[in-house]
Amino acid sequence: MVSPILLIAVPLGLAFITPLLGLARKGAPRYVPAVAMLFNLLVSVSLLPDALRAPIVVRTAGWAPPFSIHLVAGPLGLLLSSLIALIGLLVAVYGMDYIREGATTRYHVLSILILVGATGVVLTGDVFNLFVFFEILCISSYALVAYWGDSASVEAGAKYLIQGAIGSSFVLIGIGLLYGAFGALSMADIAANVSSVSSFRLFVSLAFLITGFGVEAAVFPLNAWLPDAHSSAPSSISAILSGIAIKAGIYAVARVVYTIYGAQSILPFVALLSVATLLIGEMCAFSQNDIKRLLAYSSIGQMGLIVFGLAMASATGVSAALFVVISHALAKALLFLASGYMILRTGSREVSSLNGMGTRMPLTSLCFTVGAFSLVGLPPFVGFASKFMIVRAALETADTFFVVLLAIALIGTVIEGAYFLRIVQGLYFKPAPQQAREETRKEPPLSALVPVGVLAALIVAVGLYPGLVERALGAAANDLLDRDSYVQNVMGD
Amino acid sequence: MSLLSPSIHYVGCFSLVLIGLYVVLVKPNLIKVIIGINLMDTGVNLFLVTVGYIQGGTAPIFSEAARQPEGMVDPVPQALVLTAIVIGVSVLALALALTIRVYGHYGTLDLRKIKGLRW
Amino acid sequence: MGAGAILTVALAGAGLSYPLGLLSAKVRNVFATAVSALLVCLVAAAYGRSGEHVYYSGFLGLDLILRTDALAWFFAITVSLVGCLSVVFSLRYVRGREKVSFYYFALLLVNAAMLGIVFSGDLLSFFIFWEVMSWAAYLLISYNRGRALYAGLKYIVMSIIGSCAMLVGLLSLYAAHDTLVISELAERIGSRGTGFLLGVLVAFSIGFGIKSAMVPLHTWLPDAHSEAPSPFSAVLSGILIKMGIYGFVLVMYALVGLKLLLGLRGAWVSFNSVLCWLGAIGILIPTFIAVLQTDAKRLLAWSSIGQIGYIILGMGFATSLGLTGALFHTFNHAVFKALLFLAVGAVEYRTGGVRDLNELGGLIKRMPVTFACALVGGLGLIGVPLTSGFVSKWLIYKTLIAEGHPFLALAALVGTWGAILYVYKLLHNMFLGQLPEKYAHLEAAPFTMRLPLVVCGSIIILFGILPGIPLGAVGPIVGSLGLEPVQATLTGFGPQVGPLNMVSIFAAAALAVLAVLLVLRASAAPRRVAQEDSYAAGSPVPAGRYHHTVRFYDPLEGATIGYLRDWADEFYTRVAGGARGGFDGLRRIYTGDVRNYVMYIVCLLAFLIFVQMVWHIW
Amino acid sequence: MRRLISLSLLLIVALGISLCFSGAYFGAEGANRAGKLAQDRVNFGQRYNSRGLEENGAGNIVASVVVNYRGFDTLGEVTVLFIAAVGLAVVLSTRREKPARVRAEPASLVVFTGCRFLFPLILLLGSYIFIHGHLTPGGGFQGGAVVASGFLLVYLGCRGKGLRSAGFTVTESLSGLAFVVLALVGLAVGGSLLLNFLPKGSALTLFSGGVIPIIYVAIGLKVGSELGSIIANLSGEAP
Amino acid sequence: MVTRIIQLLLSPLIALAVGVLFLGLSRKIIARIHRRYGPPLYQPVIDVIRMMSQRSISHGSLFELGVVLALAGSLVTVLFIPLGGTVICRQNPLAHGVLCPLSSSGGLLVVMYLMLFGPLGLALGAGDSANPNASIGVSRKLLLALAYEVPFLLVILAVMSHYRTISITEIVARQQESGWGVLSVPLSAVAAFLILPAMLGIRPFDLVSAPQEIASGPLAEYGGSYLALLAVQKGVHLFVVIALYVDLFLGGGVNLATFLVKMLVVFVAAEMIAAVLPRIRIESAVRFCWKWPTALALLQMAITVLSKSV
Repeated sequence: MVSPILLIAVPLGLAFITPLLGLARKGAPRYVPAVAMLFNLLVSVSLLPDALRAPIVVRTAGWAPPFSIHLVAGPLGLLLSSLIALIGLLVAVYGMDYIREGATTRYHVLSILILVGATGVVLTGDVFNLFVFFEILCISSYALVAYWGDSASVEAGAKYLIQGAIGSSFVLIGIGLLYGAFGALSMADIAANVSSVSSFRLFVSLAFLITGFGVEAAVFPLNAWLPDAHSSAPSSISAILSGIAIKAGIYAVARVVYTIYGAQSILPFVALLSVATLLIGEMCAFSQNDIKRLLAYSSIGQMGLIVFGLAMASATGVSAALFVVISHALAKALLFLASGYMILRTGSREVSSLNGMGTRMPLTSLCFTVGAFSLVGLPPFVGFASKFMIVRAALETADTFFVVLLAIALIGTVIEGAYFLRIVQGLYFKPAPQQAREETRKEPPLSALVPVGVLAALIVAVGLYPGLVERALGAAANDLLDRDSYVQNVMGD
Repeated sequence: MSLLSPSIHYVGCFSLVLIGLYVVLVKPNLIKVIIGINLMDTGVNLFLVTVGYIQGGTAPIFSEAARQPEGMVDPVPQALVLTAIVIGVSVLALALALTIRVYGHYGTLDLRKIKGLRW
Repeated sequence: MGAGAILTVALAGAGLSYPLGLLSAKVRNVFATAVSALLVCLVAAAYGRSGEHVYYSGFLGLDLILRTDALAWFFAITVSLVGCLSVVFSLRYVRGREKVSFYYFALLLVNAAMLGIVFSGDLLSFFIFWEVMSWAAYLLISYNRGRALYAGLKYIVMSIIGSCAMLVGLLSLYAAHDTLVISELAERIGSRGTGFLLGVLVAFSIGFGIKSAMVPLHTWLPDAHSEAPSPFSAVLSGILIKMGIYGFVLVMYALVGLKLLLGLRGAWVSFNSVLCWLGAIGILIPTFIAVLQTDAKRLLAWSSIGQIGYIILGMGFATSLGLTGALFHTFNHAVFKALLFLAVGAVEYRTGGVRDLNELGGLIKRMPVTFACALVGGLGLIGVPLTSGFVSKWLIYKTLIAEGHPFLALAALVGTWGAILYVYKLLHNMFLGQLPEKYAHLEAAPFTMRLPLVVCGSIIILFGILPGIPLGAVGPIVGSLGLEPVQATLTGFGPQVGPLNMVSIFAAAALAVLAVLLVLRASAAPRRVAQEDSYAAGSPVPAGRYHHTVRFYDPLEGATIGYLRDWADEFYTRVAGGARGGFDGLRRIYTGDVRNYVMYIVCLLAFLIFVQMVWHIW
Repeated sequence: MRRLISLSLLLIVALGISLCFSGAYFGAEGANRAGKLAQDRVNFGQRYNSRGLEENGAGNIVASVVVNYRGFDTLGEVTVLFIAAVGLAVVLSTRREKPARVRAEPASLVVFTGCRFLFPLILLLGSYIFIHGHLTPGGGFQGGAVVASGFLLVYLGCRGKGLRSAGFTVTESLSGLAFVVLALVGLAVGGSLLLNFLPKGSALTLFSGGVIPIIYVAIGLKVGSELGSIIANLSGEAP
Repeated sequence: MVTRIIQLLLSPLIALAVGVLFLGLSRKIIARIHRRYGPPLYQPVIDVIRMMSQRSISHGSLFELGVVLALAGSLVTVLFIPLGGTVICRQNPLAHGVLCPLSSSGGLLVVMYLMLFGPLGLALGAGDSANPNASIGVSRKLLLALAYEVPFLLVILAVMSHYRTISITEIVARQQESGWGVLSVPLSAVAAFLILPAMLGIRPFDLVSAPQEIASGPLAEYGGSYLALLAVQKGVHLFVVIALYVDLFLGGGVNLATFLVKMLVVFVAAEMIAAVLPRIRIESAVRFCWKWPTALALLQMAITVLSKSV
């Protein structure tokens, strides 16, 4: 049986030797991320059935869990790591041809590392280790955001970095307070003893952790970096950032709140924040003219939906949120990837430059449409199923508070529908700009079409057969919510 | 004073954190903001070390002279701080690199003027 | 061979039409026509079989069920019929335009989705098909580019609002009763209080109201119907908005049931009386707005809102007479509104897209069949005796009077007069009078366009004289929804309902016409002269155009224009504009200054700490 | 205005933190250890201090913690540094137009010679530190940093003497790989990543601590070369 | 059966005769009020016969068909209106002595709809002539119809809700039992009388055909036999409207003779008012109709509804 730790170690090793490969053969590094992520995908998926039965706890350095860092490859972790590997694989394939300028070898190294970071975040069972992987994720994304080196991307990178650095300092303070209180760093260990410490102290640490991790999770009001970063990064990286990175952030917050603290009583506040996030995101996206910025704001909106689901603290709510995580990852990655080549061909990020793409890049446009429909929540795409679950969960709480919030959240989805469907109209029913260049009349290369097509196919497939992920979702939600069994699994009896 | 004295370490390191934060919040110069971040980092690192400190404790290193674990301070925060420092350095390096590039593009480090990306 | 097979054929047909179109346009056209015709045949062949089976087990933990009953079949035959006619009409209409394969795909998909809606045995699959219908329709509405884009967007945004409301409604039901299967829900639904039920019904009503263009949720319709390709306007107006009606009937009668429904009342109002009043308002105002339109399709669009008002009015009464009338009118409206849209489409097709009522005229000479059919459709719309529209409207009036609601009846009857006004305007300005020079050599509509017109026209006349045929189909529905079926005979109604014998009216009318014709025959034969000959004595008219069409109802316009505005639309537009401005303002919180961003972060931290310090939330 | 808002926000935060450490929440005698409240629990530090030597054979418990108990963190930490190096190169290498660089005056002979003289010594000191990381204070990171300071010295003192980044690349790749491979060997041998699978040797001698010194050497090399390449990149000599 | 057939033939003939006679009467009354001698009562008959023999022009089949539709529609309407007679048994409207051949079909609602045929047929036919005068006339006609239809519908609804039936024969029967409609729904009767000129198309509401300004409007291009038929149609329409009034408010007639007498009274009253009034504009007509008659009818209806619900 393979160990889940290979999910981190192997890509890491590959990332380390990639520069060497680059020295040896110029073209070699671009295949490495794909290989690494293919490996991860296979391993994660093959481990998933086991993890659904019982979480796989992996010790490092040979010591039993509380005394060394350990990974907890539970249903949630493996589900997310499969998602990461999947999106990562597709983005890696896309990146093969998409990234032609700049320090390509280093791009590929960083693109592996960002995914390793995300994988580590979702798998680790140690709070400081969480921080370390979080930093791997963040720092590599700072660099990747600035990859193009133009003024926008550098500015975005710098701003992102400043906010991220503040966030990580907060996380560190939170961890310090935790360690001070418990003398322990294993999440399970802390979780087992949370009630033994006076709550205000704990709360301060919780506040620091939420705020710190929340920066990456793009929860309002911590999300100001997101539109800048997502829109300025190369489209492949935007796909990862939107599809994965912020999900890792939200995972971290959820782990902290649910597993470590079991702080259900702050969830109403979180729910309020989530709805604010959703509305802000959708409203800002509504009047955006820059397609990537629009997509970025829409990500904020979707994060709001995810956090809303999580804040319900019910099994259905959490599994609905996780479903949104999946559906949003698929759809948003698809949209970023598809728009990447459109932007490349037209040389403009204006929404109006996508006009008439339906005839010029029909397959890409078709996939884009699928993604947009899915985000809006139209059946038979996966977005519908996830939205459905969110609504169902909110109504099943039978709590007026959540029902009211749901109503507000649904307004957000209406706004989302308005702007996405406007773009879709542009794709098919608006004439191309006059000065459209001739080469815009070309589909992207196969390396881009395949990932985009696969994503679209997945969106439809999971939309039609949500059963594909449903079981895993339930188990994952349980993984997050059931603290006792989490502690038990990690600490032994 | 008696109340404060045991916590004096904490007062110190959190002062650093808050000062750093204040610098980030108020100073319009990008370099100063980065300095502020570094101040915060330093404060946080000090805090971590302090957490593991035992009054009058010794370094957790066995040697011919010191063979008993009693009185040694907690080694874990030290390891953590090591990591934290390295991460801080990495962020700092990247921040400086980005600053160079930002300056190259905007010709200024005034954050009030670096507003190419907004709403 | 039941609903499953029919749906499979429909969906597969939609899916295949696109790839086939890439191969060959001809094959695709034949295929699309064949599929839609096959659907009519299948529905007709399987008509009346009832059944229920799970076709997808475990979608998000729910079973999706297909169910066929009298109500479903009635709507299914309407849907497949109008769908088929519009496909046939499309053959020429979209030939040579862009994205034709896409057009057929979307058109067939809309039809398939509507069949799915009516065959759904649970609310989830109902909702899924509903949404598929919505977005496919959105794509088709946008098909004409230009202003159609705005129309399409408006439509889909309102649709999404509606479906959100619906989603909340149906999932509230699920949360309360743990099932979405209609038959199971119907048994359990009473277990929660009436307040809950009312909330659910309101949520559903928003969804259905938007789709069926119930005032004041109708504002998408005039734009969408007028900008969509004409065959699709026929589908939109003929059947798509009827899905809202289907939803109303399903939820109000099949799901909630009569007893509970009538129990939903406060001191002054009850749920269904509100519905009735909305229906009455929906008859009055839109009808008179229609009178003032100059765009043929826009006129018809407003008229659709008005006619929906009749249906809602009839349906809201929860009496067997009213429901029968509403259902029958649903069918009738589908047929005659499809006919009218298709007729306008034919004119549009031949004149190169002209729909402006002030630019047409005299087309009866070039397109006599189209005119004749449009006339029949128009008469049906008015509800002139001997057309099917008369019988359904008669039932609705009868309900209103019998239930003692003369004010509602007034709205309905005045609405009919409005209908006369706009139908005449439509026919007059398009077909009668002077033929403009540029249309002097217009060809008649092609056969594939005339065929659907003639079919619709025949149906209107046939069912107008023998209303027993459709009423025979409506009876079991009403019966299955817990009401006493109306006793209908082949030719009308017996004395229990209030005697109505269409055949005797027909005979009398035929005799009278015959008599008058005989008299005419006996007198001197007329001499055919050109129109100009009598008006301008054969001299050329200086302005070229002397046919009075512009501002045809000028006096009415002068008297009422101030009131006859689309208040709802203006309100929504203003709200949307305000929201847009608000969004733009809100966006400014992302100032671009990173220090502010850090400030936000610290704010959250401080907020959390503050809250804990003050309220001790944890 | 900005100052006021900032100050008030920070005041709230400060208040929160101070409440958290004040006696009311802390207990009078536990002031010297924040973890006092968790006293009844087996404490990490105590356990490592008491068992670390026998378990890992390394005299420096911190080294033991860094490389073994929390070695996984260290792997991540090395990665972060690696990212910093690579990311820095990414950020700086995509420069479209090179700003006109003021050609620095070469250093004086004294400085030049002094630097050349010190450079190998510094490298030696650094190597010493990371080789003896398991015995004395310091370790891979510290040693690596010292090594890098040698490069910095060369950059500062020996202007014009270019730093070859290819060498750094090879070194950092290989040492990073070595770390990962060593970790994976542990997995292969004992079913656990970073397992200290080598014999522990006799305590407090150079050849003790199993894989700890080896890993520390790899870390030292990696950190040294990464910081070196960062310096190289920042100095503008990178490709 | 035989009675049915006789009735079927009889009532249109009565309508034809009385209608045409009323046309003559109308001219005579106006002439007398104007202190003129006026044409003889049978003048319209002569006109019709004369015109029938003239050759007309035509613009197309709809031009002709419109006329047919108008006249046939009006004639059919007559079949639904009871023209006097006593109700023998209220429960079975078929077994009575009322002269109403098609009382078994639809009642008042059908009548209202059938009354559409006249204007509609005329409008369609006239519309086909492309003559702007005709179009304007039609436009006026339809608007006027709309104008008077609002109070008229209110009146009818008030009557129908008062008697809780839509069958005219039943309404008549109820009146014969319990007093005329004029007494039970007085305001409606007044309102109906106010719009009677509009319904009849006589002054001050003769703006549809207004010979002086729009050359007889819809009739502008009609001549010969068509004009003759239209004249007849006008007469029949006159008959229908007044007969309806008598049926709704004056309790119908015990037999045909009383019925006709009542009709005559109503008609003469309406004509006398019309004769002294000038023609008004269409806007004024609409405004008038929607003001007083509507208000009265509404009031009556409110009273009726309230009294019924109490």
